[in-house]
Amino acid sequence: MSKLASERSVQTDPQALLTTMIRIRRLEERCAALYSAGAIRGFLHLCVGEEAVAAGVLDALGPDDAVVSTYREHGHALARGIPMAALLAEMFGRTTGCSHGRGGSMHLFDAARRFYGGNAIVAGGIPLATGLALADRYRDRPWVTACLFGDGAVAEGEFHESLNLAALWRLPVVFCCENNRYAMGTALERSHAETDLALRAGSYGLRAWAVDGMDAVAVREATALAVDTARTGAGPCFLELRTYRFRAHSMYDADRYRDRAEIDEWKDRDPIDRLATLLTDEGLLGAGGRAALEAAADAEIDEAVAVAEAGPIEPVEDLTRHVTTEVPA
Amino acid sequence: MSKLASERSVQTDPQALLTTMIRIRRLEERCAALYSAGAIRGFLHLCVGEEAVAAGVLDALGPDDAVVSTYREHGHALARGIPMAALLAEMFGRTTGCSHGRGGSMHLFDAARRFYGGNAIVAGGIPLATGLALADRYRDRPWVTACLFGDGAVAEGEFHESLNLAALWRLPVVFCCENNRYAMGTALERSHAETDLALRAGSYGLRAWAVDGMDAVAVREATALAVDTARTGAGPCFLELRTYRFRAHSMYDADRYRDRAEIDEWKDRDPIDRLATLLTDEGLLGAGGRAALEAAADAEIDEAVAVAEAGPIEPVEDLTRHVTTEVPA
Amino acid sequence: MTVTAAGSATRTLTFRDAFGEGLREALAADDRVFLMGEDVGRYGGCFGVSQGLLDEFGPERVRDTPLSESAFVGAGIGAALGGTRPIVEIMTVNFALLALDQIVNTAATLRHMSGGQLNVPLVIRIPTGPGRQLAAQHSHTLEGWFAHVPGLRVVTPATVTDARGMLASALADPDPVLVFEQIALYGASGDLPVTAGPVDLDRAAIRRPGHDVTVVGYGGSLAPALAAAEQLAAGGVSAEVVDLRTLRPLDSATVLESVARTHRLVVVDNAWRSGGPTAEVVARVAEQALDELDAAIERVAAAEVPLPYPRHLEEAALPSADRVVAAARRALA
Amino acid sequence: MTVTAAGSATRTLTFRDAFGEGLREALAADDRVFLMGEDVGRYGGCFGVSQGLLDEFGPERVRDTPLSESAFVGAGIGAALGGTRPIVEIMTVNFALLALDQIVNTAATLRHMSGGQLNVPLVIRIPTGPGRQLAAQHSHTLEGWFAHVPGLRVVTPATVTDARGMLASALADPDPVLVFEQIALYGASGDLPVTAGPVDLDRAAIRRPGHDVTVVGYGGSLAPALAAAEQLAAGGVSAEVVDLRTLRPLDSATVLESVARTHRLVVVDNAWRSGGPTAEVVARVAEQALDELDAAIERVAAAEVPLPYPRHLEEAALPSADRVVAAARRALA
Ligand SMILES: Cc1ncc(C[n+]2csc(CCOP(=O)(O)OP(=O)(O)O)c2C)c(N)n1
Ligand SMILES: Cc1ncc(C[n+]2csc(CCOP(=O)(O)OP(=O)(O)O)c2C)c(N)n1
Ligand SMILES: [Mg+2]
Ligand SMILES: [Mg+2]
Repeated sequence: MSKLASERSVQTDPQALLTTMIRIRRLEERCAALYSAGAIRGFLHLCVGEEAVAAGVLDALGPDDAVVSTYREHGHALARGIPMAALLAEMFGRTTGCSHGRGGSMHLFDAARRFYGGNAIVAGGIPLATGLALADRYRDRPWVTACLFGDGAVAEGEFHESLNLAALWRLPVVFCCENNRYAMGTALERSHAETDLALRAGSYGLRAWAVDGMDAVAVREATALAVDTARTGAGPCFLELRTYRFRAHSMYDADRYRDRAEIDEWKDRDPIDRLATLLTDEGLLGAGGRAALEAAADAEIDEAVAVAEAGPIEPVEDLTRHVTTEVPA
Repeated sequence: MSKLASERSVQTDPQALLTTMIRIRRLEERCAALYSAGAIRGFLHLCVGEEAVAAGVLDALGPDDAVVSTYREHGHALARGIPMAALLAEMFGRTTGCSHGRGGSMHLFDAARRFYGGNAIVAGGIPLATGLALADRYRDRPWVTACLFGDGAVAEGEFHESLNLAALWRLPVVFCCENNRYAMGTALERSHAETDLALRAGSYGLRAWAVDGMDAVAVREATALAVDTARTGAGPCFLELRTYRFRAHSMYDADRYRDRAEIDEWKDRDPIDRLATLLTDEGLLGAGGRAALEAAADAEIDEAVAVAEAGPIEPVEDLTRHVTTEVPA
Repeated sequence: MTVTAAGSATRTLTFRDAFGEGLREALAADDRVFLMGEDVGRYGGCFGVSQGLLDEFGPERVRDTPLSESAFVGAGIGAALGGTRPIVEIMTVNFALLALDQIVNTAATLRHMSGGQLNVPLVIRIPTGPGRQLAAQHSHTLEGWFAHVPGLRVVTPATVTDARGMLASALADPDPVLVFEQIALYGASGDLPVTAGPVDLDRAAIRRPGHDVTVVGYGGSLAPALAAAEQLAAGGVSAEVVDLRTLRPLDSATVLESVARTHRLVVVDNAWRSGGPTAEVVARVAEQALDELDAAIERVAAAEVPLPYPRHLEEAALPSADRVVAAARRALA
Repeated sequence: MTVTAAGSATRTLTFRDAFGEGLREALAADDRVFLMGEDVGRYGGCFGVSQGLLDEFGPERVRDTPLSESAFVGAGIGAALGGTRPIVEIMTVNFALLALDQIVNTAATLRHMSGGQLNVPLVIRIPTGPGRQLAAQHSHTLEGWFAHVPGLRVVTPATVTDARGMLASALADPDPVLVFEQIALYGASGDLPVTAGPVDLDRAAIRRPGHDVTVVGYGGSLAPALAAAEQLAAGGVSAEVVDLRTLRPLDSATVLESVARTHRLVVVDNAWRSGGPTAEVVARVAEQALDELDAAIERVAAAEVPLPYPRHLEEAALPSADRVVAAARRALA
């Protein structure tokens, strides 16, 4: 549970977390509109409701730390500092996109920011993150890799193999399970015999605990602790971040498998409302403060959309580029 | 630990277990000789030292229960009741072999005895066993599937996926992990971050416990309990059967990765010596009793070798048979 | 329902509904049959194919699985051995890579390894194919890999009649059958004769007779082949279009007979050009009918690039009617 | 060391030692290089290739992994992204099926999906092939599957010089390279020029010049091709033997040039006949050099059966020099 401002660790800046969450929320809502308008195509997975995870986890990382994510990664990418225009240009398929337009919504990359995607294979990024951490360990670099994935991914064999490997070799990875209780239309308890995922992960002999994933401050602080643990060589950690997605799995999903009441219950715990209220109560957010942040986000988005739309598409002649490295002759 | 005769459950017949173990041991030793003589080819994995597992697990099953095994399955196959001649003929590549000579040592099958192989992919049989149990559950049959695999298999993704599935659906499988502390040359603690495999398995929400795998009676009784549990609908169980292989991984292995002292220590716990001593102490095995059993096994093997050697090889014209079902015209 | 000029009654339905009806019929006909896979139940199937089946047949017969492709495919194999008739859905071929070990090392080999004692009457449905801007990890066409493996049957319905009928035929097969469903076709419609039933899984089909050039397609490449034939006809060229239907066992006889009539061959494939399943078609013709050919064989296949996200690049990477027409014209030049 | 008539110094060594020396040299040359896989360390490698390396380079650089093909291959990809140069060994190709998702959906696509920002300098060594009576699950030849995938390079050393030199060349490649090592060749020996170094990974090689018929092999099928050429020579037929060496990118130009000289083509393949990598070779010739052919193309490949255990059946299932000779004679008839 979130602490009062006075008790929070010095590095945690709740205003910054709120700003990030609002930017994510507004961007996601705009993406939905752009998808309906046909400007974004393919699959589009939004993280509305889960912003505290993106804001909290990413804020706890340093610039040299690495991030591995999934197809539901807009929030992670934005919180990592990738400019909105580069994200939107990617979703529009422009060469100015953060993946040169080749990847689309599910494949956001930014090598300079050590943001390693954007993986559309459930659990597919977990071995990759383990390997990035292995390289850091091998090269004796004090860096940590944060690996984000969903509750559904925990059922995959790659999860199991990777956690064992990371724990066995004491690699500096923080496994961040964004448990939104559903894998597409399949509820947690219809996917997992043991639904306490932290307990499961703990059986690999690593530190694992559950966190309120609707509380950005709590996520931030738990991640900071996990990152510290991993960075100091004490091995990987696993965080079960308990959250919920307010929208459907993808824009393609009619969302027939959840109760309205369940959704409403979770919406009452909206991470943005919650942190805004807390900050207001503590006198750290004035009247109109939230509206101002939202307006700023909207302005940023408007401009980013315009910039992204102006980006060029790649000429068809370049179709087979980016397959293997072009070695200069 | 093994109990005194008076305390053992009524079904357990220690003399029968001893007989089975001796038959397995002698057969395995003969296989080694036949391999050196070139009569058996391909890979040959022997279970010398692990006979208590084969004898104990298989003895606890009924005739309608199913068995799924690995490439180290001679003992399981023999304990299941497949005649020695059919096993040897298979290793000689004769059509009278239990797999028509197509499979060899790693692929012993017997459909009538519900012995489903003989799988040379580590962990590859675990999903299969889960499915056999699913069929029994689906068809409302009171049958159980015993799935045998090694400690190395526990690191594979298929282990994890299958245990979760079996536990989630409460399928009647008994997962029997034959923990001989090595996966080829890799010791348990260099494969697994958490070496308490029963603890690991327990995290799937199924009953799991460790058993002294050098004690045939203990294995038999633990398996009986697990089979009962599974049969009555209480879901799968996991047994970690702690044992050791006295010989190399395969006939191809120079066995350079283990200490002589470690091997000797385990040999002191030889499951056959141990049960024979216990039975002698209890007055259930007379002087010369063990030698008689060994002689009987040797006689059985001699005859089986002769029968197997007389079996025909398959004509080359039949090369592409057994690929798809031959539908009578 | 409509009655055509020839008097045969047909009705129009989508591929989605055709596959769905096939499933419903299979579940109704045999209580050993059950369906399992990710989101086949409550969600109604990732692409809506199994919508309604959970309500109709209950959770024992329409089973949602965890995200565990290897385990549930392997469980399907075991359940088939155990006397049931499972239909396993792998959500898309892209995820089938996670289950390949079970398919290749277990399903395809059990009969042989056991010397003919066992058989695996398992049907695996695998939605497949590109065309929806799903980019590099979600657009594979890998049917050819499975077609390489003895012990498997690989079918690729490309008409509504096959979509409706192939499942029943697949279930009647005592050995494992993989049914590849084109994702891009689910929403398309076609005419189904009201008398349609199970279909022959052993033979390719001539979808359009012709005499100047043979155009071979299957699954997702049949549509551009047929569209090209239409365009060619407008230009006075008569193209014969062969739908392979089953990639393993491959009915090359039908292709060879067609080439013996037309002496020209164009093959069309959504798979990457090098090593795609149509390489095998070309190879068989080169082995068995070289003398029949009056022109170099033409292949129209996917470009050698993981599929890119933007529509214009995805389209450029894939076979189109125009590219097939151009290839046919080269063969006829 | 011996000095041949021509004066060039060579030494004789086994493929096992050639691969092992390549590893030792790679580890010594660049401290970013490490080796990981099942039993590569303490055990010395399943086939003894990495014997001694653990002692020499220590457990950080020679890493035994748990039985987790998907995770450690994926970890290799991640480690390559992280600035190291991992050499991952998958014990045999039969188990590579468990890692295919990582290889196809991650290693092969990362560069493309990231729009060229990332590259994956990963080398994967995969022992492969039949011939040791290891039966249906342990005798696969699946190089062709990997050769189908854009973004991967697939090399198949079939001579001691390539076995010795290909690893260095593979490590110099900025993209993922799969090195397929023939298990059946490990114990065989060959001559290595003492001056041998890294080898060209872009070109096929003519292993024996000739003018009557072109015989194409690679990896495990080069030996029967060469043996057949020897037999044919005794009968007055001059066969040119081409070793493909690299299956992707495939150097079909060398094959086409040879066919332009000989006008006859026999391809030899340990893979199952339908859809094996030589189907692609045949297809390219049929597309690009039909006019050069004076006879039907012949394929000598594995029978369409999971490999059987008994020696006589395994032998019957695989290409042999005799079968290649017979095919060449048919082409020349
Ligand atoms: C290996 C694999 N199987 C299936 C899919 C299809 N799929 C995409 S997302 C998804 C649900 C994943 O759920 P979870 O891991 O909880 O993540 P969430 O979508 O809830 O963020 C599924 C089944 C996939 N992409 N990859
Ligand atoms: C998936 C897979 N990877 C690797 C191998 C090679 N291999 C065969 S047995 C073995 C060791 C397995 O150890 P364990 O599961 O403990 O069984 P044990 O041999 O000790 O009985 C290995 C690595 C294999 N057969 N399958
Ligand atoms: Mg989820
Ligand atoms: Mg073991």
